Amino acid sequence: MREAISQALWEELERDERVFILGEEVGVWGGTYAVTKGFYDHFGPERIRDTPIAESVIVGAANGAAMAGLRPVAELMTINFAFLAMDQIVNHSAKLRSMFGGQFTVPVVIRAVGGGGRQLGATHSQTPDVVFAHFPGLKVVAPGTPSDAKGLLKAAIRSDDPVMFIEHATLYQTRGEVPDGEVLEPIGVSKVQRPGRDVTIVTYSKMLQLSLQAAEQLSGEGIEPEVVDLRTLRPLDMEPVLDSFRRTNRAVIVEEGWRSFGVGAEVAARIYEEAFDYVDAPIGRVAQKEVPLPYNHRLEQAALPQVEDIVRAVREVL
Amino acid sequence: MREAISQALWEELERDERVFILGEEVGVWGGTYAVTKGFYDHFGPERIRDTPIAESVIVGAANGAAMAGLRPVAELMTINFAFLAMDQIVNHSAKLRSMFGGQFTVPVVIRAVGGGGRQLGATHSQTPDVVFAHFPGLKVVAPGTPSDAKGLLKAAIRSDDPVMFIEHATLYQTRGEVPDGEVLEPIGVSKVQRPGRDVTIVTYSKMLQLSLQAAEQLSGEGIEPEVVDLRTLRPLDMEPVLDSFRRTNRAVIVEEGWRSFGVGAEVAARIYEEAFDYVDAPIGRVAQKEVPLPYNHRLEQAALPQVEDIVRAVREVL
Amino acid sequence: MNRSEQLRLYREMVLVRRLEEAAAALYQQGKIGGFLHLYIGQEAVSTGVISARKPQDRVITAYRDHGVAISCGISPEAVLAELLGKATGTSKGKGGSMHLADVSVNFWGGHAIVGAHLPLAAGMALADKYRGSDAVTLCFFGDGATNIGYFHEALNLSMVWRLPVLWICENNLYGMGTSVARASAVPEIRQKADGYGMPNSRVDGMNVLEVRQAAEEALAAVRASGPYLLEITTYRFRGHSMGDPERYRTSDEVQRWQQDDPIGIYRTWLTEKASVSAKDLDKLEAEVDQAIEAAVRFAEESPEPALESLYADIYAEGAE
Amino acid sequence: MNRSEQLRLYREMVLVRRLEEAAAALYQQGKIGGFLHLYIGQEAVSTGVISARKPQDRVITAYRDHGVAISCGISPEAVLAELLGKATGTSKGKGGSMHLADVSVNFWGGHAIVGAHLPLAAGMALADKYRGSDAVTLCFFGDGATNIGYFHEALNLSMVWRLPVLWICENNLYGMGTSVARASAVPEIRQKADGYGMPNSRVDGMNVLEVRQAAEEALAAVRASGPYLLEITTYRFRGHSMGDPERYRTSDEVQRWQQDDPIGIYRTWLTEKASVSAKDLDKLEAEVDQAIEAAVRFAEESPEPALESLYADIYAEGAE
Ligand SMILES: Cc1ncc(C[n+]2csc(CCOP(=O)(O)OP(=O)(O)O)c2C)c(N)n1
Ligand SMILES: Cc1ncc(C[n+]2csc(CCOP(=O)(O)OP(=O)(O)O)c2C)c(N)n1
Ligand SMILES: [Mg+2]
Ligand SMILES: [Mg+2]
Repeated sequence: MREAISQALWEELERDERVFILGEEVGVWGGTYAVTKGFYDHFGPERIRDTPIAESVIVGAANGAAMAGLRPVAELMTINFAFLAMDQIVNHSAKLRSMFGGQFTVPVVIRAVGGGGRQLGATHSQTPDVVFAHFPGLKVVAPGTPSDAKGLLKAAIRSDDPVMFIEHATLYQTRGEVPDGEVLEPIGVSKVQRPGRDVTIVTYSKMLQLSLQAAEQLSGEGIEPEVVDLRTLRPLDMEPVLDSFRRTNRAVIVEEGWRSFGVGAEVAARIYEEAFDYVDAPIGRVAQKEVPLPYNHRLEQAALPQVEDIVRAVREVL
Repeated sequence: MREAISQALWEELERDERVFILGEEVGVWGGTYAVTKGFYDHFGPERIRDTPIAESVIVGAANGAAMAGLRPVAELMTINFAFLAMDQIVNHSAKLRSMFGGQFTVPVVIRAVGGGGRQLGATHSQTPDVVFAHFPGLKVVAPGTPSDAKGLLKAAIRSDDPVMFIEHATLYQTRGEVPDGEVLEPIGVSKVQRPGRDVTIVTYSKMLQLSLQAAEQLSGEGIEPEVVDLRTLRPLDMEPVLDSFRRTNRAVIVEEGWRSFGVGAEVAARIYEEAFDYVDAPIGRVAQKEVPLPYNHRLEQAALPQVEDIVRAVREVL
Repeated sequence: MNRSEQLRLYREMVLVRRLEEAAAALYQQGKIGGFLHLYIGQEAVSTGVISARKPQDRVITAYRDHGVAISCGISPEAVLAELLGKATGTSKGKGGSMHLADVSVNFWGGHAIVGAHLPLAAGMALADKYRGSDAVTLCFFGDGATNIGYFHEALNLSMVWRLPVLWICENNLYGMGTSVARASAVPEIRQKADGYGMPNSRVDGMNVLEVRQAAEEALAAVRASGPYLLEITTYRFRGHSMGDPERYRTSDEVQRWQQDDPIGIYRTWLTEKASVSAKDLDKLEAEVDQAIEAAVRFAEESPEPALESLYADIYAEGAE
Repeated sequence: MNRSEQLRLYREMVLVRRLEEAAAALYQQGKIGGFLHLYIGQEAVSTGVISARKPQDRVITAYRDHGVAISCGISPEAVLAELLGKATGTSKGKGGSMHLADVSVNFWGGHAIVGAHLPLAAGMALADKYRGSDAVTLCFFGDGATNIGYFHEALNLSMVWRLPVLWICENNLYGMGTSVARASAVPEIRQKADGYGMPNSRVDGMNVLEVRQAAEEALAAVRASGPYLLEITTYRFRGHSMGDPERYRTSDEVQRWQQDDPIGIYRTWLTEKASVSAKDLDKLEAEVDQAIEAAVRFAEESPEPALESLYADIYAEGAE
């Protein structure tokens, strides 16, 4: 997935002069996750801008540059640091347009790497995607496959709206078909990543991969889950979820973040609201245990959703 | 409610030398909402500390003072500014204890005034309570009556855990019985504020008042809603909600914040999970329209939940 | 400065004063909601500084934005209509007093979160530099805003990247009820520039001519070599916003400052040093009174935004 | 400084060096997860500064915290056990390398969010002042941390409230791959103190004796009159963390600095100026090697935290 994201950035930088990247270590270092490796030498310091460690001016300057007609891609080294830029993201990126009656356009992309599982401790391992999805005015994208990552990032850069683009650190190694060149995926469209008939697994980002593994395992037992990937959390496209659910009448929602007030709650509530008569069993939720993630490997893994948790949850709703 | 909160603060300051208040305009000005009027003259500048406009050091210094054994009450002039202190709240107040294996105790109270309806514009009118409730390590309290405000604030100040205490700006005028002196309400306990039998209305904070009005109106038509006040969003006490729901089999959840990924989604999901066999109709959600709140009065009111919306939602689930 | 320009500045200051007085009256009548922060006493700042900008120079400020809006060339009609939340307001009634803006005159808002617009200014300046334009971004903020992290991050970045920003601190001695002495480690805001090795100066904000000249010099410095911090000392004659108990200052202090009324000072200069007749100035003031009356009428008679506009202008593409 | 204290400082620096080498090896063996930031090259800073503190003085730092932890008196056993995520670690295996702490020796952590612990330091100092104690809070942070808003808000507040904090910047020339010149508006961090009117000084962090003396003077200044910014120039001989490609600096540069090895410099001083025999120092180093070996064994043999501890220590009262 790393290459897919690099390609998307590279191609958009080549395509549109107004596109530039700013963030910590995006230039000389080549990106903490090597996503922008080689960019600095090719595009130069004006377009690949290393910044001081100052998240609120990184996002704030990106907002300002976007208002003035550029198309900044601001990189937050991890989504955990987005909390230092929270006011710029939720009070400015999200509101500058409507608050001034539509005078301002803020085509900013905020790339943020999130997720747990690397023993980075409680402040560096969060998956708080839902928090950003709560704010109207933002678009929140979180791809689960390399080709979606490429297509959605290119779409995000071309979008005239502010997009929070959430990547998962442990997905960079993920391999997958990526069509070269012009790959564009629409923002705000969920997608069936695995057809099935017995149960609908709704998920996104890293958990898509675990859900697909769980589906394979279940398929061995003759259970065929359909896996729907949300891909975008705001706007949330429920149609493919509902279509699937009306056929399976059972669902499990899988997210990496904490369960309470998480993504699964909204998805479940909407399924009940919009497909009440199709519900055959309580909808299951698989999510992170409600604890700040510990450093210790065993404890951290015990807190994170595992394939077995998904398998078990599916069995429970059947 | 203003007096109830003032009393709670005053009494705790008198009771415990370690308690002090810091924030913008809490001293000489007497509190932007006059909550700490007269405190500065009585308790002096050491205990009623006016700060520069710098939310992250207000909460951060409060965290540090709490670690060192004091019991700070940090006031954020409005909850909208909590986004400038977000890292201190969710990465520090919430995590300092567990991340260091329980060595630190962080008895901080963060008072924040929230809510819309006063034509303050999109950045100054938010009700983002759910965002804070998502983080384990925090306790999030949001009272809806004066006596609860007093009892819960006193409990929050005495609690050894970090408490985000959310007040609603348009509730300060609310009148209500407040027992003098030692009023203590337990954090993490929901409460039936109006007994009923036909439908369960689950709500909290300002929306409790509107829900009670809606209930009165419905009662006139022979419909008797039971109104359950969550009072605390984390930890979320579902028992009184479930007890009520098992009797009424119908529920409407009312919150002031945005609907998507809001409080109502979690409450609805838990009711379905824990009382599935008692569900007679889809659970209703009443919430804010998904727009940054506009300044214009009519538009703002159109976006905020109204008594009629609650009445309509109740009729729909019956 | 020629005679007509001299008179234009005077007219502008009087226009802002009358506009604010009209706004205060409309607020008392309950026609304006939310917060209302008046610019009375600070008129020489926006008038003097902005008279020195070129058309391509961007302007951005905080929520105390009526004077800056007028100085940028927004009509009193559009300002008052926004204050009344009307569809004809600068922001279609969605922003209110704190969120005036008009891109067509290069005024990028009114922003209500203290300090948050400083990074926006840095970003706009970056865009101009990126495109090779010689435009400068003029960023106004208060003394209270210099203690928040945004100030530090934005000023530091502006130096590291040599961004064409003129940082303008309107030091009116208080952030709400907190005096500079109680909130800032240094008594003069300009001293903070030393921490960034940034050129700076301090000027009397009650004298529009001195303000204008200081702004001209500062703008030249920015165009030549990058960011500059201009501290302008001034005073707000009214409370922080409507309904300020003003426990933090004495009426004596306020009265002493009112003797330095920027309009009075400039009027004296015009009559004594520029041989403008008092009669001409009175006539001009009478015209301004009429203009404001007309603007109030326009605002009051303007339509409310349609209910459907609730969902308008949130996203550029698609909606939810 | 008497002989035994002179040797104690030497032993401490060597202990930190060996500890870090052991940690690097354990990381290579895959026994340490997450990020590992080594202190090698900076030993004279924590050793010199903390040797000047009184027991009641609090210490807090960022994630590059092993040296500071050892200097505060935490055992290598407890440090290495934490790095291995064991129940016997300083933080019961919940914090890891970046989150060492031990309240019993007044060490308040290891904090991984750049700049976030500066407000915590201000708050702890406030608590001491509030109680009338004469304790000082020593707050260590990197050069890169001085460009973030936290630094500004915390230093300003510390001056306004005259808090007993010694702000200590470990300027190792880089924040990850970004040099001070590319991230900071001023070349010397101490210059930032001017923006707060804060007394300050700059000292060579490769010379433990100079560091110790500068710290003694700075601590006296804080106890006498409030906050002080001490800049200590140093250099990390290893990458920012394990697996740093180090594209941002040349090996020449690293080698030049390694000639200023703080341990080597001090060893020379001890043998040439303090007539300590090389034999004694070698003996002492051998003891340290054994101490570290024992500590590694302890850490490796220590038990993992029990799975039930997952829900422990999140709240002081009740759980969810
Ligand atoms: C981040 C933030 N904190 C607090 C407030 C509340 N507030 C609005 S104006 C103000 C005072 C600002 O003072 P100053 O910067 O000097 O501007 P002035 O009002 O004097 O023009 C405060 C504290 C806010 N709007 N934003
Ligand atoms: C708010 C925040 N932004 C970014 C990071 C990622 N990060 C970790 S260390 C570091 C560099 C800090 O440099 P410096 O303060 O000089 O300390 P040093 O590593 O040199 O000791 C960065 C950018 C972080 N941990 N927190
Ligand atoms: Mg001011
Ligand atoms: Mg450094």
